[in-house]
Amino acid sequence: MNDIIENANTSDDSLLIGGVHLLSRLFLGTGKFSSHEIVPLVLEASGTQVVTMALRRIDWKNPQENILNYLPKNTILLPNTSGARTADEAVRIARLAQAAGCGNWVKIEVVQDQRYLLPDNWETLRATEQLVKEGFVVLPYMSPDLSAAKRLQDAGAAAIMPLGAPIGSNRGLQTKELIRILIEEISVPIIVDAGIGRPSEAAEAMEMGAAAVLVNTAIATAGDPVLMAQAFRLAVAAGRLGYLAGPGERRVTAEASSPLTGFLQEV
Amino acid sequence: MNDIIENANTSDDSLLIGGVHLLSRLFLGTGKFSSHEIVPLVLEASGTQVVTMALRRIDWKNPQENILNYLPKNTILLPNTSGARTADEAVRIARLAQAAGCGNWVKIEVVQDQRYLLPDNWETLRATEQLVKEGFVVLPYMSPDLSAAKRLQDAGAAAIMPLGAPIGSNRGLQTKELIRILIEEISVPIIVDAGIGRPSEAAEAMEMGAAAVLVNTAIATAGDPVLMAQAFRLAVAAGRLGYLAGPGERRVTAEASSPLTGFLQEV
Amino acid sequence: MNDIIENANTSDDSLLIGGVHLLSRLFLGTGKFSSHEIVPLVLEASGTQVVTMALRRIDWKNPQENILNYLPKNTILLPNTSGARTADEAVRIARLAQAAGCGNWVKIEVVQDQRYLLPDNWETLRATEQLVKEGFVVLPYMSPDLSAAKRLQDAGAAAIMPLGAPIGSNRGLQTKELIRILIEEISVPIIVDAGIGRPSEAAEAMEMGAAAVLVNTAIATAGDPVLMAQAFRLAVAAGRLGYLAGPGERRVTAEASSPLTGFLQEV
Amino acid sequence: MNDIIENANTSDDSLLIGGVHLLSRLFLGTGKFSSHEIVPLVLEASGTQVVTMALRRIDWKNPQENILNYLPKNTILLPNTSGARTADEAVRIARLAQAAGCGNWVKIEVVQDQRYLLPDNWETLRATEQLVKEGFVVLPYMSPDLSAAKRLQDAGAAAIMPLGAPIGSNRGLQTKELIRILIEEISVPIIVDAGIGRPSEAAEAMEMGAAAVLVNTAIATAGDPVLMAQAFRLAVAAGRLGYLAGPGERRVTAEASSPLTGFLQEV
Amino acid sequence: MQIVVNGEAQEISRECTVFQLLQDQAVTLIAAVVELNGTILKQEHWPSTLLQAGDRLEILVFMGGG
Amino acid sequence: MQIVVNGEAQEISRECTVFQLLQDQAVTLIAAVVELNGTILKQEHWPSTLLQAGDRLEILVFMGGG
Amino acid sequence: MQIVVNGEAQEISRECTVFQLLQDQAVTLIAAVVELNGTILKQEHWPSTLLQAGDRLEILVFMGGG
Amino acid sequence: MQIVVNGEAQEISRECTVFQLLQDQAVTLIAAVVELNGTILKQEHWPSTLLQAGDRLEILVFMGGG
Repeated sequence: MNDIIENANTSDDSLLIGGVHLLSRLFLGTGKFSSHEIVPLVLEASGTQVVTMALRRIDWKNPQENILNYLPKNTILLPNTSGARTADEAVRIARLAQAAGCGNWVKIEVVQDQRYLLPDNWETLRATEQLVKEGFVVLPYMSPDLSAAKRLQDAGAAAIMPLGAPIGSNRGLQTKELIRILIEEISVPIIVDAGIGRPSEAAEAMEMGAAAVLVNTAIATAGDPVLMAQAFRLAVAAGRLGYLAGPGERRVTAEASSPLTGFLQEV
Repeated sequence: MNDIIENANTSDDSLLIGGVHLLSRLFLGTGKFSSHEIVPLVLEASGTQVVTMALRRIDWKNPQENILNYLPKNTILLPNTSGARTADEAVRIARLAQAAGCGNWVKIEVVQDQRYLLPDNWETLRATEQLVKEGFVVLPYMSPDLSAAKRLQDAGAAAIMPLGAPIGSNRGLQTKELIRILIEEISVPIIVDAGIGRPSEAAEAMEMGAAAVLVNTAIATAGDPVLMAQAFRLAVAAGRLGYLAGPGERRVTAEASSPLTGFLQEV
Repeated sequence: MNDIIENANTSDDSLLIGGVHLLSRLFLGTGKFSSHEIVPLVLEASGTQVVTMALRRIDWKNPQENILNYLPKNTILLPNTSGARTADEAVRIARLAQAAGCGNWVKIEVVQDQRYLLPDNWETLRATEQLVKEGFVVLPYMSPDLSAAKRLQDAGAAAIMPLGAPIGSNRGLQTKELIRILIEEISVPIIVDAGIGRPSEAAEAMEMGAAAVLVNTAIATAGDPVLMAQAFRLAVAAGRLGYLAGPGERRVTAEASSPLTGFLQEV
Repeated sequence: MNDIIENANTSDDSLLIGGVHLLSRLFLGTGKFSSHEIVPLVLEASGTQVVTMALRRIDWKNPQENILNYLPKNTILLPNTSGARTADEAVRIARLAQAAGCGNWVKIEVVQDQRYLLPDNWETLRATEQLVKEGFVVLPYMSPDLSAAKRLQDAGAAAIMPLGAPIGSNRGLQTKELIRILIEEISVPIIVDAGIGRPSEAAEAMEMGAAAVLVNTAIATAGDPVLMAQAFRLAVAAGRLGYLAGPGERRVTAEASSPLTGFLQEV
Repeated sequence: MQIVVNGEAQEISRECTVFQLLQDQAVTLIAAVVELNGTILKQEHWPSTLLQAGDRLEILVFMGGG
Repeated sequence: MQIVVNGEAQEISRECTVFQLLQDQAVTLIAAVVELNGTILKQEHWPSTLLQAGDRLEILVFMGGG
Repeated sequence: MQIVVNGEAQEISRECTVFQLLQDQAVTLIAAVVELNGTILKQEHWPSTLLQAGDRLEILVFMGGG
Repeated sequence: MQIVVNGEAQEISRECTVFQLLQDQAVTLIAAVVELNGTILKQEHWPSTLLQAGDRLEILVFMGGG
């Protein structure tokens, strides 16, 4: 198999973001896992190189472990700004994360809607503009809309992360048509974030030409998260290879796989 | 990666058909390739163990090469009965194939409809009954219908191969609901044959609990068949692992991946 | 509105079955209603001309009312053979229904599977052959499969009634692709029976070229069955008109509805 | 039928926009028709009360007829701002249209993207804010996004018009999930504009709870536009009634429509 | 005297016609279908048909169905 | 005397009113919208409005649109 | 002497074995399947099998198929 | 002496450094992020930073997130 994943992961086909050549196109979230201990096993199985986490006030009465202590040293940290309802709050979280030694990558996540946790494209754009100025590598989570994506791109976003379905819904590519258009019209990498619930959905996103996918709930809520992480690793590589290989035409009617001459009809 | 494919392919998870423990759940068709020479490269890349081919009258004026000469020795041969319009013709082809040293596996394919190449479940059942009596390992290609599948199972079919969409259409799991029911209600392995056009579709079939998939056109008509064969190899393993891992629940609304307590709201 | 429904229901566009020109293409089932009393109101609202019912042993201790007493005199009765597990039982029910003065129309329904209530195409064919011989107008409920539909047609079925989804599931046209092919390849009327849960799904079936639809659960389980019956009446007429009007092409990209010259660009 | 459409169109169920109680929930566009002469016939058949048109420089060399001369006096005019690439251009068009005696309704349409004609939600918001201040009844065409819709609502939009698919594509409700969320979370009427290509798709939008639909290409490019207009009239009424009637539950497995006791099993 | 109605043994008085039997259960009012020893018994023959010991009677009715 | 109509320079006779200009093109019959030097010119003022050299005239019309 | 190969009449010399016939077409190299008068003829018997006038020969080969 | 930790008033002894405060809660072990009166306080400055009455301290930590 190695050679195969090579094909998918050689530097020839690496994904360039923030000056880094990524070989894995599977980003992982670390939320909702049953314990901190399982996280490194999941990351290992997934082959991911980019991992997201959140920043929160410590529970002063009984302080919990810091998730960072469970992340392999070589992983790229992608702190998110979850909890932020405005651009200003997102900017503040980004700065704190950087100060905490997380590096300069940040996933912008600005949400007011508490039912579907849909991002606010306006505040997301404002936060992106500010943080790009401050030298961050900004990956905004957004509601798929071409005009918003173009503005984020113009603002200097390193990649655009449209949602496939509401966070944690495991409902896959509900916004497929809009994502397809973003992939076609936007030049920075499109990373499908939120909603992907099955390996096949990750593969489909990659076949459509997505640069990568970010998965969390689908793995964290699986019966066997480590096995599911492996599944997504293979699915993302499969979808990418399928995209590179160039799928055949779809046809309404049938086209014989075997020679159409009957067997002994002529007799 | 090897360890991962192990997980998918250990004997613990092998697929038992005709007394053989298969480690690969990807069956391959050999039709429509640009040349015989590419076939062994595709098979190698796919990791398949079961390969289909067709039997036809030789072109007496300029005899073409026999496809068998291009198949690795250790592959299981699954000659199909394409060209047959009746059970009797299918039985005759099966016997000839066996006499030709192809072993005793056979894919029953009885078709009258020339537009969609949809199989005739009645003739398919008759051919299955006869060939099972003669000791063949019979894998009938069929139009997904529970009553037909139950009869094929009772007749001794080693596996049932419902179509996802018309042969060569590359349109995927158009009959998903009926296949889902077959997987639930039929105890012999369900192998999705025909129609699968994308790696993601193969992965989805496996996630649904299909035992394997048979792919031909999707690989043969790809821009780079060898790369596409690799893509399907990974996709089938991914879908199988996803099935074994147990996917999480789908939800209408969102479920936060990050702690829902706001960031510094309390201030 | 009348003129519109005229267009959909004029004899020019009537549906000919068993020598009768039907103006309404909505068949109704009478099961699952909260009371007998609501049935005539629903039928009236639906504008239906063909109604199904079932035959059962009377509850000898406390005999219930006969549904027939609630059906308008001019409706065509289409007794089903529900409860039958074999062709013989179906034939017996058909004869009893006819003897009971229900006329000579019958909906063949032969089911063994108790989980999805999927019909047995084999037994259905046998019953169809026998009852056609006896002069019945036979409408077989079947699992969509081209080879089975062709046999039913050859056996003299007056129409073919493939399922869209399991009975009572309200899940619509899950078998759309197979139904589309039946409409294309079969010359007798195709009537989509079972599964339709929304007016829009009935309209879609008609747009595809279905001759009619049979609806029961979607109306019986609606919050307001009479209003839902009206909705289906309009939806079936809408879908039929859409089919007759000839829908426009689907396009991947946009095509301006307004003149593409900018407004004052030239300034 | 009249009574039925009554049910759908009584003032009890009228749609209130800009102080007007609309009985028809089908808005019509007037673009792409083969001739001006057919337009009044289509409007008549559709039963619409609200009609859109565009404003353009006259072709000075050979002046064409004004579409207004073909619209029944009692229709509400909804001039669009197509051709506008910025909020300012949209505002200018709106003012000219009003000055031309079109009343004070306006459909905001601001587009830069020429391939998919997707609206610019930012410029659309700015134009909406300005025109509401000037007393217009503003109906913005927008790319479905909750944060944009909330801002448009707060800005005083009389209704929100998200696209189902690119203008003129006839591909239906590609953005279904986002529209579903808008209907749930936004209090002003949601009118699905653009993309609807089949009567069944209009019915589905209404069943989802859309307040109305705006259709143009589907009717203008139909083989028989007048017949298709009738089809959409019925479909919109059907979908609305279906929504009001309250559809039944969807189920994975079957639920018998006929009594489940076998026929004579007990014998 | 014993007969079998819808699969269950039942004791009835001598000289009882099908019509009388059904009338006792008010079944006459609801247009039932009657099968006597495996053959349909038309409604007009109910009054004139005397039940015999051991007769097998099936009484069926139409119910709502899809 | 020169004016600009819909962005194109055009030579017209002196003493020409907007109404006359439009009449020559039969535009008067089709309910056009007229903008004179950036401001709307109501239809009732067309006859009384004399065109001046350098006037910028926009003549617009409603077309089918979605 | 005439035989029928794959449905077409063909003239061959006397004393011709199946092996020789196939060799002439280089078919021997490509593992074909041979049916002689309706029954399979194993490859090992090709050299020893003399063709008779009127023999019906089917020569089949495996091709790519799905 | 009173300070505010994560929005809640808290009584602490004089001469207490940030490091000591955190140590009491074993927070020193878990790589927390500290904001003192609105500005980040680097870890190396914890031991040398004496808390003043009225200081507003925010102590944050990274948690699993998507």
